[in-house]
Amino acid sequence: MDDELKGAIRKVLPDVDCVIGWGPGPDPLRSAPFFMRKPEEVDAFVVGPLAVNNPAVFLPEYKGKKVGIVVKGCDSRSVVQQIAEGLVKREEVVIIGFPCSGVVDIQKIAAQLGQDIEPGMVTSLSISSDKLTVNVKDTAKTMDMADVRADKCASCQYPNAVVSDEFVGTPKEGKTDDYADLAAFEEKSIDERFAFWEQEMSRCIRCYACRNACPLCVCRDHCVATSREPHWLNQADSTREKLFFQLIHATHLAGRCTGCGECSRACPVGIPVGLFKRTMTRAAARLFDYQAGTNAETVPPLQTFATEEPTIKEREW
Amino acid sequence: MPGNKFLATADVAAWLGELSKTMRVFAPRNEGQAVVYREFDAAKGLELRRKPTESAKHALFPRSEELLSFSYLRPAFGAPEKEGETPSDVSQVQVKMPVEPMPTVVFGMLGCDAGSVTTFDPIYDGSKFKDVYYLKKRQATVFIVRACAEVLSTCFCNWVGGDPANTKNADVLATELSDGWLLQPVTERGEKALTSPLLKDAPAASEGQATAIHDNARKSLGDAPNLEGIDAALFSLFADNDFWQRQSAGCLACGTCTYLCPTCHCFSITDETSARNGVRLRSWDTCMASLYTLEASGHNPRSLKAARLRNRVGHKFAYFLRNNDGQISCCGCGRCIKSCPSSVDIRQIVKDALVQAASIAPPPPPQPVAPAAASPKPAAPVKGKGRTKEKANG
Amino acid sequence: MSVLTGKERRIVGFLCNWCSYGGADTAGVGRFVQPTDLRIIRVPCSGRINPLFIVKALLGGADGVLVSGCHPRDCHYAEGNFYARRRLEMCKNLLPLVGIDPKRFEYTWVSASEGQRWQHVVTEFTKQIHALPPAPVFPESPEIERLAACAGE
Amino acid sequence: MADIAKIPVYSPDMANPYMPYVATLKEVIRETHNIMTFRVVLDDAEAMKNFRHEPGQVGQLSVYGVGEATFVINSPPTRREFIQFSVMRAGEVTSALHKLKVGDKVGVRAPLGNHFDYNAMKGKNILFVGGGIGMAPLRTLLLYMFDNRDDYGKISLLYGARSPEDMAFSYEIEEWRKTKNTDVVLTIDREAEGWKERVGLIPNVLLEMNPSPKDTVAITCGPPIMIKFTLQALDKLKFQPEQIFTTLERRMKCGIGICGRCNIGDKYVCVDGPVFSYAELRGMVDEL
Amino acid sequence: MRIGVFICHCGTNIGATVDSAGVAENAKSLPDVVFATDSMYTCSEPGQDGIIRAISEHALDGVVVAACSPRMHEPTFRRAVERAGVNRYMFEMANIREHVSWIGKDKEANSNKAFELVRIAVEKLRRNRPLTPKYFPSTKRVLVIGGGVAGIQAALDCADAGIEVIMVEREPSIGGKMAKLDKTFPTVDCSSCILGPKMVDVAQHPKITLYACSELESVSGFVGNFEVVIRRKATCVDNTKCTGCGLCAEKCPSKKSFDRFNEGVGTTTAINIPFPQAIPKKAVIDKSFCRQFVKGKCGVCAKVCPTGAISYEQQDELLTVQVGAMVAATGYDLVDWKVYSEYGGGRYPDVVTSLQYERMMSASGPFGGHIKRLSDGKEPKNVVFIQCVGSRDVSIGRPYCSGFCCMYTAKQAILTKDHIPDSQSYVFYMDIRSPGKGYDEFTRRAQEEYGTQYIRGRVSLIYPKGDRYIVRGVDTLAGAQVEVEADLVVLAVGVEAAANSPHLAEKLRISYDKFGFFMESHVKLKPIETNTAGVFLAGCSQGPKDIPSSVAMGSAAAAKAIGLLSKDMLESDPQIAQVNINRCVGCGKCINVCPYKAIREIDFRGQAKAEVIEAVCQGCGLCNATCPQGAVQLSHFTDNQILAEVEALCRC
Repeated sequence: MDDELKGAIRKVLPDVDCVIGWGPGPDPLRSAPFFMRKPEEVDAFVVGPLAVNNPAVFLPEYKGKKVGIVVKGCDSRSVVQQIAEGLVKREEVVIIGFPCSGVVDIQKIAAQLGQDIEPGMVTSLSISSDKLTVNVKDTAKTMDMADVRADKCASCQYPNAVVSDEFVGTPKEGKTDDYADLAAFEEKSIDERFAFWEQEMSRCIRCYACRNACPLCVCRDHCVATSREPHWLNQADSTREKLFFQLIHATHLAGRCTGCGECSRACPVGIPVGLFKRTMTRAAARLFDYQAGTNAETVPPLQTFATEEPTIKEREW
Repeated sequence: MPGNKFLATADVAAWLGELSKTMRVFAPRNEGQAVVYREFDAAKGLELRRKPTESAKHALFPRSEELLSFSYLRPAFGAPEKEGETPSDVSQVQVKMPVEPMPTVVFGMLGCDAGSVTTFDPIYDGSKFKDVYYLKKRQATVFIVRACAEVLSTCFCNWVGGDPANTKNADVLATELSDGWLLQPVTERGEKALTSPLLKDAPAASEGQATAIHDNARKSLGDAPNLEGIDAALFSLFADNDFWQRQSAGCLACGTCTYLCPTCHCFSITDETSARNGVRLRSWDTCMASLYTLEASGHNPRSLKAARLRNRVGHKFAYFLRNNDGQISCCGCGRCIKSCPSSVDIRQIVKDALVQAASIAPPPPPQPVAPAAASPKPAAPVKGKGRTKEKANG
Repeated sequence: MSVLTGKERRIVGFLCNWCSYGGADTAGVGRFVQPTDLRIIRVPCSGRINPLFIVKALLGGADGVLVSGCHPRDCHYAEGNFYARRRLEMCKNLLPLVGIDPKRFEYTWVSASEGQRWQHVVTEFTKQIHALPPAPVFPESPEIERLAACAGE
Repeated sequence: MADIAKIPVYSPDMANPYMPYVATLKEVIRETHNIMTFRVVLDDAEAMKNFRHEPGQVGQLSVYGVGEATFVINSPPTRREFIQFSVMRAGEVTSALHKLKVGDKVGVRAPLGNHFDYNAMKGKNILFVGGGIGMAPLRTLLLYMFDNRDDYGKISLLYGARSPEDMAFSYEIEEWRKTKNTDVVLTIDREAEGWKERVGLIPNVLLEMNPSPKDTVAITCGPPIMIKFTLQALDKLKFQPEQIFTTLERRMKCGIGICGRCNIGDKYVCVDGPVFSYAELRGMVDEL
Repeated sequence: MRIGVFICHCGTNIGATVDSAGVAENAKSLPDVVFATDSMYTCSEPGQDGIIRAISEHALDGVVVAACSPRMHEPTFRRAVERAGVNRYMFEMANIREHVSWIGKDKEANSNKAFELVRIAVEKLRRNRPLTPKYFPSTKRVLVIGGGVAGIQAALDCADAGIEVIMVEREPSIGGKMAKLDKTFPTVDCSSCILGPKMVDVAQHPKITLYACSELESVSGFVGNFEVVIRRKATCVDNTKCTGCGLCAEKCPSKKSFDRFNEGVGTTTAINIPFPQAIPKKAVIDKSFCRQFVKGKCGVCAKVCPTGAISYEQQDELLTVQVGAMVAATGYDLVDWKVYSEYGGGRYPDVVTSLQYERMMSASGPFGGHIKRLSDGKEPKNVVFIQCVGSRDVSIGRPYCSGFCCMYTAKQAILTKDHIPDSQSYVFYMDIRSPGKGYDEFTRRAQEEYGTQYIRGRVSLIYPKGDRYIVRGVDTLAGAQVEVEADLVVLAVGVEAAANSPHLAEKLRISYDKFGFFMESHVKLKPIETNTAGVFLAGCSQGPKDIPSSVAMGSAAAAKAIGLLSKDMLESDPQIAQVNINRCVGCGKCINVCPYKAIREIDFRGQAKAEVIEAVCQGCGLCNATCPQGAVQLSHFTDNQILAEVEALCRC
């Protein structure tokens, strides 16, 4: 499939400023976003379980230019949502899709490696359809793909690009999303949840990688996180302010999040910030039967309304 | 060596517990999927093998701290006022300094983390201005550096004059041996810190064992490339927008690199108030954020992330050198690479810059010119391989 | 000078100017006795209410937040409360995740003529908040915490 | 070259350079619809007595509770009874300053930064090019030179603003014009009723004026975009980079070379500037 | 800032349960407060003077008054501070009466709460900015919705003042309920004789355009510049051609059509002119009875029409008009009395409504002024009137008094005697409410001169007995059950808001109560205004009222509209949204949600940005709550202001 995809990229290349995909990363376990301008650069294109990043995050930067983008199913939803919200123009993007079998979660690989081996010690790796083998120094360690695949992939409904101009490969069957992750979290009592976040957020360094990795954060340089007018947050290092930022992000993404999971992945200190958005996504699905990023013609549910809302069960007084 | 101590693995927690009775003890521990420096809590464990996700700089340079506090005083109500005069109840403000820092020990920080203080000192302990908040903490903090037995693929301290067993700025060097820790005092302050009865005199052979571990780590770092002329190269590429745009294409402009970086030392100052009271806070800031340079008028000298990445790399590998006798302000810990959500690799940028600069006709390097009035220091030429030197004058 | 210790809880109300604020006025005019805990912040429309105001209040130590607007279809601004309904409902879904009891936040519709309904809503909601323990407070940084000392003394 | 040791440096208490002097607002002058001039006096009488600054140096003014911002001290060094700042309303701090009343308290950290080397300019012709609030730092030097008029050659001033209403210090301009061997050219961006002076953007008017670079020092200050184009115009007029000086503004926080944000390449505006020769900035104009 | 705080006692209204002086003393601790005091009646002249004096003495630039509801006196105090040279938006009110002193007796808790309300007012005020209104031109045209007597009066008064009027009437003719009445109380003069000329005036007035058979489709815009879409329903008759000759109705073969005007008393033709004095006097086809539509063929009227005015293909027409103000005068409808099974629930032909009875008595009605029973055409001798059918009845959700039934029942009893001198009328009543000029005398006359028997009590059952009806009730004064044999029973059916009133209210963006009556701005002081500027109320749309009150209210609404439009320029409320162009990223979310289309996208140096159209923005703040980066801020209710209020409440 790699070669077919490379062919598709080369085909698209003459019409676009660049094609965004994945290329070699700084270590064997990671790829990096890759911006291909010349045909010879396409050789280094990487796809597969290491194609973790969501390239859609870069698209709005290229507004006014035509670009190509290689997308996993989840990435394509971000693109669709960007189009729906006018952040990206459909005619300015050439979408190359392929059937995705899931990507790895480096933290899960770390867990498999055990306490004494860090992912940074891995010298090389090989991947077969359901196994991943890493070499650390002179020893090899093989793990089941299922054990290291990102959580979002386990409930992936759209393994194929939702919209594409070029599609390479045979579409895959999607799974259903039963929000098992939320259900698991909700085993905790209200007080336990409070304590959980108090602990987790105390680690936050306010780097805003979660925000900047989000393909649907539109404000970018004008985020309220650091503004004084409006002054929602102070800059003191407190869990309250840090948690509040997560709630801002979740609120702003309510009904818009496409579930790419980049916020959680980007977090350098491993805070599961995706849970906030997942909660909003589930609510949007239940209340408004809305799934962001599946149809560029729809309006996000919080930017519209219905005069009757049968699914909203208001409190009786 | 006399003064070397041995701490049995089983006694580590007890010793830290003992220290924390009189001092603030920072030590790395696992939290979630990260390794972070926290105040020591025996119940929450220690992590002395994996590399800490964050640097230990917050021991000296907290994420936020109070610079001063103030209160607007209640006006004197009912004070008689003369006709036609400005009312006498004008605002009165009272300004206070914050509290003194606690004596602190950072246990188990990495060599690169300690090396980074070399970047902080000339800035915060400058010839003109002294940052008292930093200095007081600096004076009150003992660094116990843990030598690296393993290195990661993102480690490159040897490129920038660092070492897996770096002792620069360290007070004690700690090396994990098979059954415990060899603690080698580096400074007098370090020696004084090693007085607990839990610490035994180290067996003679331990020093050799430690050296072997150090050498092994050094070896696994591989060879460092020659970074000579990197500052000139970066200056010559200052206006090469295409170069910087390519380098920054994948950058998300978040603050992960700078906040995890042991040498990044920029901050913002903001006032927060409640009713009549307020504080002036200093908090970490990042040059990767657009807001960092955004002016009130809306003008932004570094509005593009390309310019901001240029500034980060430039600061570490060119600007700081010019003002600080060739000192590179990167300690090679590799955190910015390891934790970058977009896998931006500063090593690659530096290497590319050297190649790119060599490929274009070398422009006249910016000459030290007659400054308008007074440039505090003439730009110093880069010396050697950017290896760290003792601070020139202090 | 804080909320009366042991007697009151901190309850913040956001009321639209046209309906619910008027309803609360009508309740006053009718001398419909209510608990004293609630403090009302007047906004032009329930659509003006950013759900984050609610979150901010609840994270900051409010024990309860009550939002009230015009009845659906009666919005002075035609559509504001329709948007508000969706946003507030989403907000209600978010709170429990963070460890904030969703019972701490309610929204409802009270028209300017419904003084009695307002009395009922306030009384019920205040009861509901009193039935819960005081709200947990997410820690502020110590620097900011010091500011929280009561005004100016 | 100026003697480094003689540059006055802010030192209310060398123990803590972040701690401002508490000062009182003594006079407020409305210059234009968005520019106000503030005259402040340090509450510590001793500090006020000892306060000295050089033309071009800046200070950090703070409104406690809102924050600090940097402004040039634009009272001439010879005036010792107050410290003057002219402030254009743009952001949070400047808006808060504009709301202050006489008698209100502010924080002052001054003087900071370097200054114009007026000694090195002696005997030369001086060309000032000021745009909008950028006139404030130039004015300090201008007044200094007027006080020592015979030390300098011809003084030309090109001062531009958006409109006549935006022209600060308008009440002084006639005085300036009357000073011997001094040329004042005023310009506004667009035609306005009753305006009898030049109309046009500063760099264009500068080219029309066609000043000779011979024995001349050009000093410019204004909004970044104006500085950029003025530098280009001076280039065209064959001014050498060493003949051109500018004084820069930048988003600053600490003002003492620590917080990091005001750098242009390896130069920190707060400690290496705000006065720079074009020669020092060449190649980095992009970051102005 | 220099803030002054004034705590009102409002006599004992506040002072009895709030320690106003204590609150004032505490207020001195609040930031920027340099003056605080309490006063007995802050809104009174000395009270206002006190504020003005304090502003000058203490150089105040902001004022907080803690008193009654801002909905009551905010404008008063704003004017006061403005007189003292302070911008009127540098003023805040804390509502310590309606929201504090009147709803609790605990003085400690009240005083504490009052202080906190003052605290949030101060914190908000500290972030207020002076605002200045903008001025914009208005359309000098008034829309009157409803052509009953209230609407007619409003229209004529406006038109006489030289303002163009557009009148929209749902029915084929104006005249409303009054046109159906036989005589009016208490003078017993002929209803159509006094209303008719006014209807003609409407038709003939050069400034009035009348659209009958029309309804309001939608409203957009705002005070001074409403854009109204009117739906002109197809009547199948071209009004420009129809002369009202009535030939079509004469020839129409469908003679069993429901007669709406006559309240179903008798029948009419499928094409008809509702009544001889109808304005406009144009024929209308009732499609549900017209053979052309029911059976698909007929065409008689088209054939006989001398002017060829019949057009079966006619479609509804939408018409857009610009108006500056609107008067809602949509009147009332009768409560559905058929829910009362004890009155037969509609099964007994000789149990009729009061309005039907009007038509039965009317000389121009179907019986030509001879009262006869619907069942057998016999003249009734015993007539029983039952009052409060659907009024003052909590069990059917109509707890209010319909106001004028007592009077018309008396009138109908009198008229019955006039029509049928040997008849006997009985009135079952709960109370007799006759508080108008000459009203009580009138009800007495019904009893004393006309021998009407008033029985205080409710009727529990009506049942037929032979060709008569037994009306069983209680005489609560006598404490005995009574039964009256009746030939005819007339129900004084209560009134409710005209059908679809809530729907119209939604279009007009005004409030309505749970019975559908439109809400006035203030029960006592602003009975004509609504909460939507430029929309005024007249007649029964606001609540039950009799003819003189309706006429008075019509004139009042006209006065309000004339007053509004007499100014060349209208002042806009400056509490509108503003875009910080430096923060705006042009994502367009605000544009999506704005209910007024008051935000547009502009190009600013090559970037998309939002821009508020100031004259269109109504200040709801929806955009502000939508903008993720807070680039749009609603002046006077900015994020920072509300956040400061929240913080003030949480941090204390």
